[in-house]
Amino acid sequence: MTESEVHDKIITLEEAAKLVPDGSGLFWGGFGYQRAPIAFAHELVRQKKRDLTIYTCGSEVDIEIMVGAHVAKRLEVAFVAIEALGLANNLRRRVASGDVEMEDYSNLAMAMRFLGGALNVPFMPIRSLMGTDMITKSRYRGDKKLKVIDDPFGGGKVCLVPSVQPDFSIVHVQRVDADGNAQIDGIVGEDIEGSRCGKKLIVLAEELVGSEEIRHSPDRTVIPAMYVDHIVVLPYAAHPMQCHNYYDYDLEHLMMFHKLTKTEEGWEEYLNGHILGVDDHYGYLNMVGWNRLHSLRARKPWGY
Amino acid sequence: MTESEVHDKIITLEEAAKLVPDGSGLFWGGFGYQRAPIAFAHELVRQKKRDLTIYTCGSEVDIEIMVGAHVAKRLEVAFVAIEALGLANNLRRRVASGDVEMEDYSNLAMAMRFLGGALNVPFMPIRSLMGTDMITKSRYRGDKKLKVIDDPFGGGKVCLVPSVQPDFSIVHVQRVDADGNAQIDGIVGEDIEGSRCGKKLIVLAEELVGSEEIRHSPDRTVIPAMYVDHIVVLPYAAHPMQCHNYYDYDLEHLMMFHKLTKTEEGWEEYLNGHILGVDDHYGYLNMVGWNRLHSLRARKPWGY
Amino acid sequence: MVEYSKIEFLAACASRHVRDGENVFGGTGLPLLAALLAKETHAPNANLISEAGFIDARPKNVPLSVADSRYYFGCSAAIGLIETLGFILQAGRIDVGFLGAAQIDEYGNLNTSYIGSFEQPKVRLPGSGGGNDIASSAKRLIIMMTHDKRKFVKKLDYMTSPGHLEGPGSREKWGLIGGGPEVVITDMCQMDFDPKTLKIRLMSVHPGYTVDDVLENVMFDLIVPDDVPVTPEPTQEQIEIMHRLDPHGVYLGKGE
Amino acid sequence: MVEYSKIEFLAACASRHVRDGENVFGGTGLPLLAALLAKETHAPNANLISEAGFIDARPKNVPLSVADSRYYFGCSAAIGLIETLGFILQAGRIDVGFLGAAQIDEYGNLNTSYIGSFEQPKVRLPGSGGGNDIASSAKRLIIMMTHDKRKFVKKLDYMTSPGHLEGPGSREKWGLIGGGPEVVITDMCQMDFDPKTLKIRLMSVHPGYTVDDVLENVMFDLIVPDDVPVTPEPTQEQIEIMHRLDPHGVYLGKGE
Repeated sequence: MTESEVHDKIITLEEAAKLVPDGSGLFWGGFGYQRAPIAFAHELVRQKKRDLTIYTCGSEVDIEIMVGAHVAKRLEVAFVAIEALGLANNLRRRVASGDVEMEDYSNLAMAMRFLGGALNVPFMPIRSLMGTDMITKSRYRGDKKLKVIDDPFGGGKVCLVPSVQPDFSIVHVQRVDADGNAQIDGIVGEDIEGSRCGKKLIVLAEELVGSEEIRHSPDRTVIPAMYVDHIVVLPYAAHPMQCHNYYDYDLEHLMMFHKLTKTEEGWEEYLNGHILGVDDHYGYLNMVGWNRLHSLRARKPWGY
Repeated sequence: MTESEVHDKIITLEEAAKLVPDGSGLFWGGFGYQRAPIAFAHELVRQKKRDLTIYTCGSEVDIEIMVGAHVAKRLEVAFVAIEALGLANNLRRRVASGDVEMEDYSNLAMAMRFLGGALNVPFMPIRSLMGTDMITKSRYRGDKKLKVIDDPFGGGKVCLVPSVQPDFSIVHVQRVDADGNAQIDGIVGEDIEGSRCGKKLIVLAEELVGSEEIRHSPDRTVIPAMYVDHIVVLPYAAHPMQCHNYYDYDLEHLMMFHKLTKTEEGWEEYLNGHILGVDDHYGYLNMVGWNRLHSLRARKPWGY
Repeated sequence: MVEYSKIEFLAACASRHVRDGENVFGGTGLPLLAALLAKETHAPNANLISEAGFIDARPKNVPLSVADSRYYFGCSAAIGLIETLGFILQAGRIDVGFLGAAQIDEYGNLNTSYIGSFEQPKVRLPGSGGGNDIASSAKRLIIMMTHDKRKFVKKLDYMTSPGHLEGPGSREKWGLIGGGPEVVITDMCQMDFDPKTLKIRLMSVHPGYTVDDVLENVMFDLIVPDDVPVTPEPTQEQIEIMHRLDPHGVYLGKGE
Repeated sequence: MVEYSKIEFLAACASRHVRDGENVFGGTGLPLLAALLAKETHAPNANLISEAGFIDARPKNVPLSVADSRYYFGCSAAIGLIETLGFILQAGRIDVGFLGAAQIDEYGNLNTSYIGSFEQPKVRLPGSGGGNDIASSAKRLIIMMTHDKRKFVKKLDYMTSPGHLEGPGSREKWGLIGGGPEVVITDMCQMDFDPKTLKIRLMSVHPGYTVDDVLENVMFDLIVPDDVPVTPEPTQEQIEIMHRLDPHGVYLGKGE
């Protein structure tokens, strides 16, 4: 690739979201409060995407936003709630109404499905799920949800979970160079496997750094450029969640969000104010306010 | 554990090798010229161990030493040679005479066998080996070498390789703290999976560092203490191979080694001189000479 | 006499089930507080692990999320889910895991997924997360629940995580490597499991409650031994340590 | 006229098969030199990968081992085998891999394991290493061998790595995701594969050799097209770059 082709990897959030057709399947990065690609969820909502399937282990505010705004139709996940605060209210309403269908797995099962997808093999064996309704009940995958087999080497029962190779992987990282080499600080959750399992990978990064910075510590690169199709550079892309070494979560905002989602009206207020009511991610950040954002900045040596 | 119990993890090379009974199976760390646990191979020879089975992807001088000295009887490996120099002469003679039995896999197959062992599942699926004699011919595992099955999810043929959980894992790292938290610089080869698949893990480290050093950069810890049963701290434990950021390989010594192994007499000269002719690892280093060892020290920023 | 809140009581009670040197899945909330309290008292070498990837964590501030950066500072390794749930948990290296649930049955099987029928769920709960994995593979399971009669059911609406399944031999049949639930701690009592039948059994009642209080608040047949002791109260030291660990009352509550 | 050694000729010849922007498994020895030469000339954006874990390597000194620290300095990522052989290769992301062999048959199948019978091997060779994986999953395979009649056999003593197996359809039958061998480069000629039969075919002969020389030095039926060109010679620029890359003659040889 020439220098200009390399730089073509860097696109805007709007351009990135436009690449995702209705009906796509997305691996969704981040885990719990850490590195959630909230800005990408917002933009999918602004562009009125429909019928997406989301694959992840555990996500929280981002899933609430995507099911609340009717962007995500199906979820293959292990966990959705707002940890420490309570149930995922939007999801609860959307599941009760039948608007959203969920296929239930455990965290290990989903992580192994991404590992299998990254390795390009059809399934992965696990020792979880067995004996429970996770085996016997399926929402829509039917007999493609999983298989319990007898180990052909004679080791008893084992559960095979099908690999996932979704249309896109969406992953949020701390820093990236213009080629796409990405480094993550702190835990990786399931993002190593998840970033490699999608047919296209879009990386959201807090910071663009020089190639020398990456190549100075190549054993810290967790996503080599060769996997990366598109790069979006954005500050505070995970707000109100956290990004290790960059900023802490915004507990006040989170509590406000969770409280509003308790009713459909409250959720619509948040949706129309914070997501549809702004032009873009910077509009959202302006609304949150830079004083507040700066107050969340991580301090050394704690990283939060 | 109390402070004294923690420190009990640190033992001598002699004590570590004594833990390995004849007939044991060992995951053998390092890859190619990098971080080969040569000092451990030497001590197994000095203690006249017999009938070991070695599991690794690709090893070189260490395998030559262990098959040459009749310590290793079986190998489940992908590659043995001295890269850039030529065939593994000792192995060639031992295989021709029937003294050593090899069960052949590819690098990916072995790495996946270690991954399966680390995950405590009975097998892992791969797309390699198929169509070749790697599938049809087995030296001693028979129908436990691997299985070709039809993917139960309908994706065609897939090869299942059996997981390995050997009695010991032997891994060489750059630095470790007294608890056993180990960090590796540069490539890890198959040592992440290999260090987790053995029933007991013995870590050889070039350097003992304070716990604060490790806990200052926990996302660089590749082997957490909870996996580590014993620690051996030794300088130049990989000589004549290399240890990234610590020392380069000793090409002159390697060439001498490879040349001597061309005949059984030459090999015995090396064995009796460099391994059996010294009391311990420091005896070997004295024989190699500290001038030479110091000249191999890695320089920044190259790491070799 | 020591004064304590209900939450302090539960955390202290749970912390006694953590033994020194054990590998503990901490999670967040009360279990985390219990594990941290154990580390500060009788189990200084407990190895606190968060499924998000933190190993041997020693958080200075209580984390709100299993992935919270508060877990990072001072930990010995920060990796990911394949590490914690695969290499560590599934390989049988976790001694004790904590779980909560919306429903539990008499074999300690847990529902954290749906209230109502699977086909037409009334309430979608958080789901398994790592819960099914922990229940399948941890050596011991400590279950913490608020005591509400509707949660202690004869039949789960959905079985998310395995307890003792259908009793003796059924975990083995499925090859589950963990030992299953050991104790259930509620705000009324502690329950364990009868070794022969693997059915739930009253272990102790908390100060202020009676055996009858408990029996009125479960919908299954609870085994009641002849002798049901009173659960020990927290010590002043435990209370003080908890408040040092959670100075802002994130879990302990501000007013208590 | 450009002066060149046999090794320089082969490296230059092989380098022409690497295209710009491709993901290349470099290995060591001649293939590595060829890949580095390609990067310095027509393929500056080739992504050089070593199966040990180095990605986008730009070594200042030529490595002796696939795990050599010389691969580290300047690379963009240093990981491990599951990454390179699993996530990258098995997922179909490698465009071109280089392999050598002790024996090759007319479908490009390779032996790097045993000479003699499997039951009573005369010579133990290095084995597969990553060879079988690369031959199974790389999009294209470039095979480099010294030309010795005993190596170009009708039947392999042992098939380590798949070429086109038994011809059309047989790679598909086993679900191999790679395209199989594209070219075989020896010190006498280049060979490719007839698209219909997938049998080996003469492509060009090196300066100084004839078609008959080649035919006398293979033990199988080699397809010979009507027109067999002479393999292009290296340029002066290529020679100079090679000597800059390998100033100590590690691969080029000291005297040449």
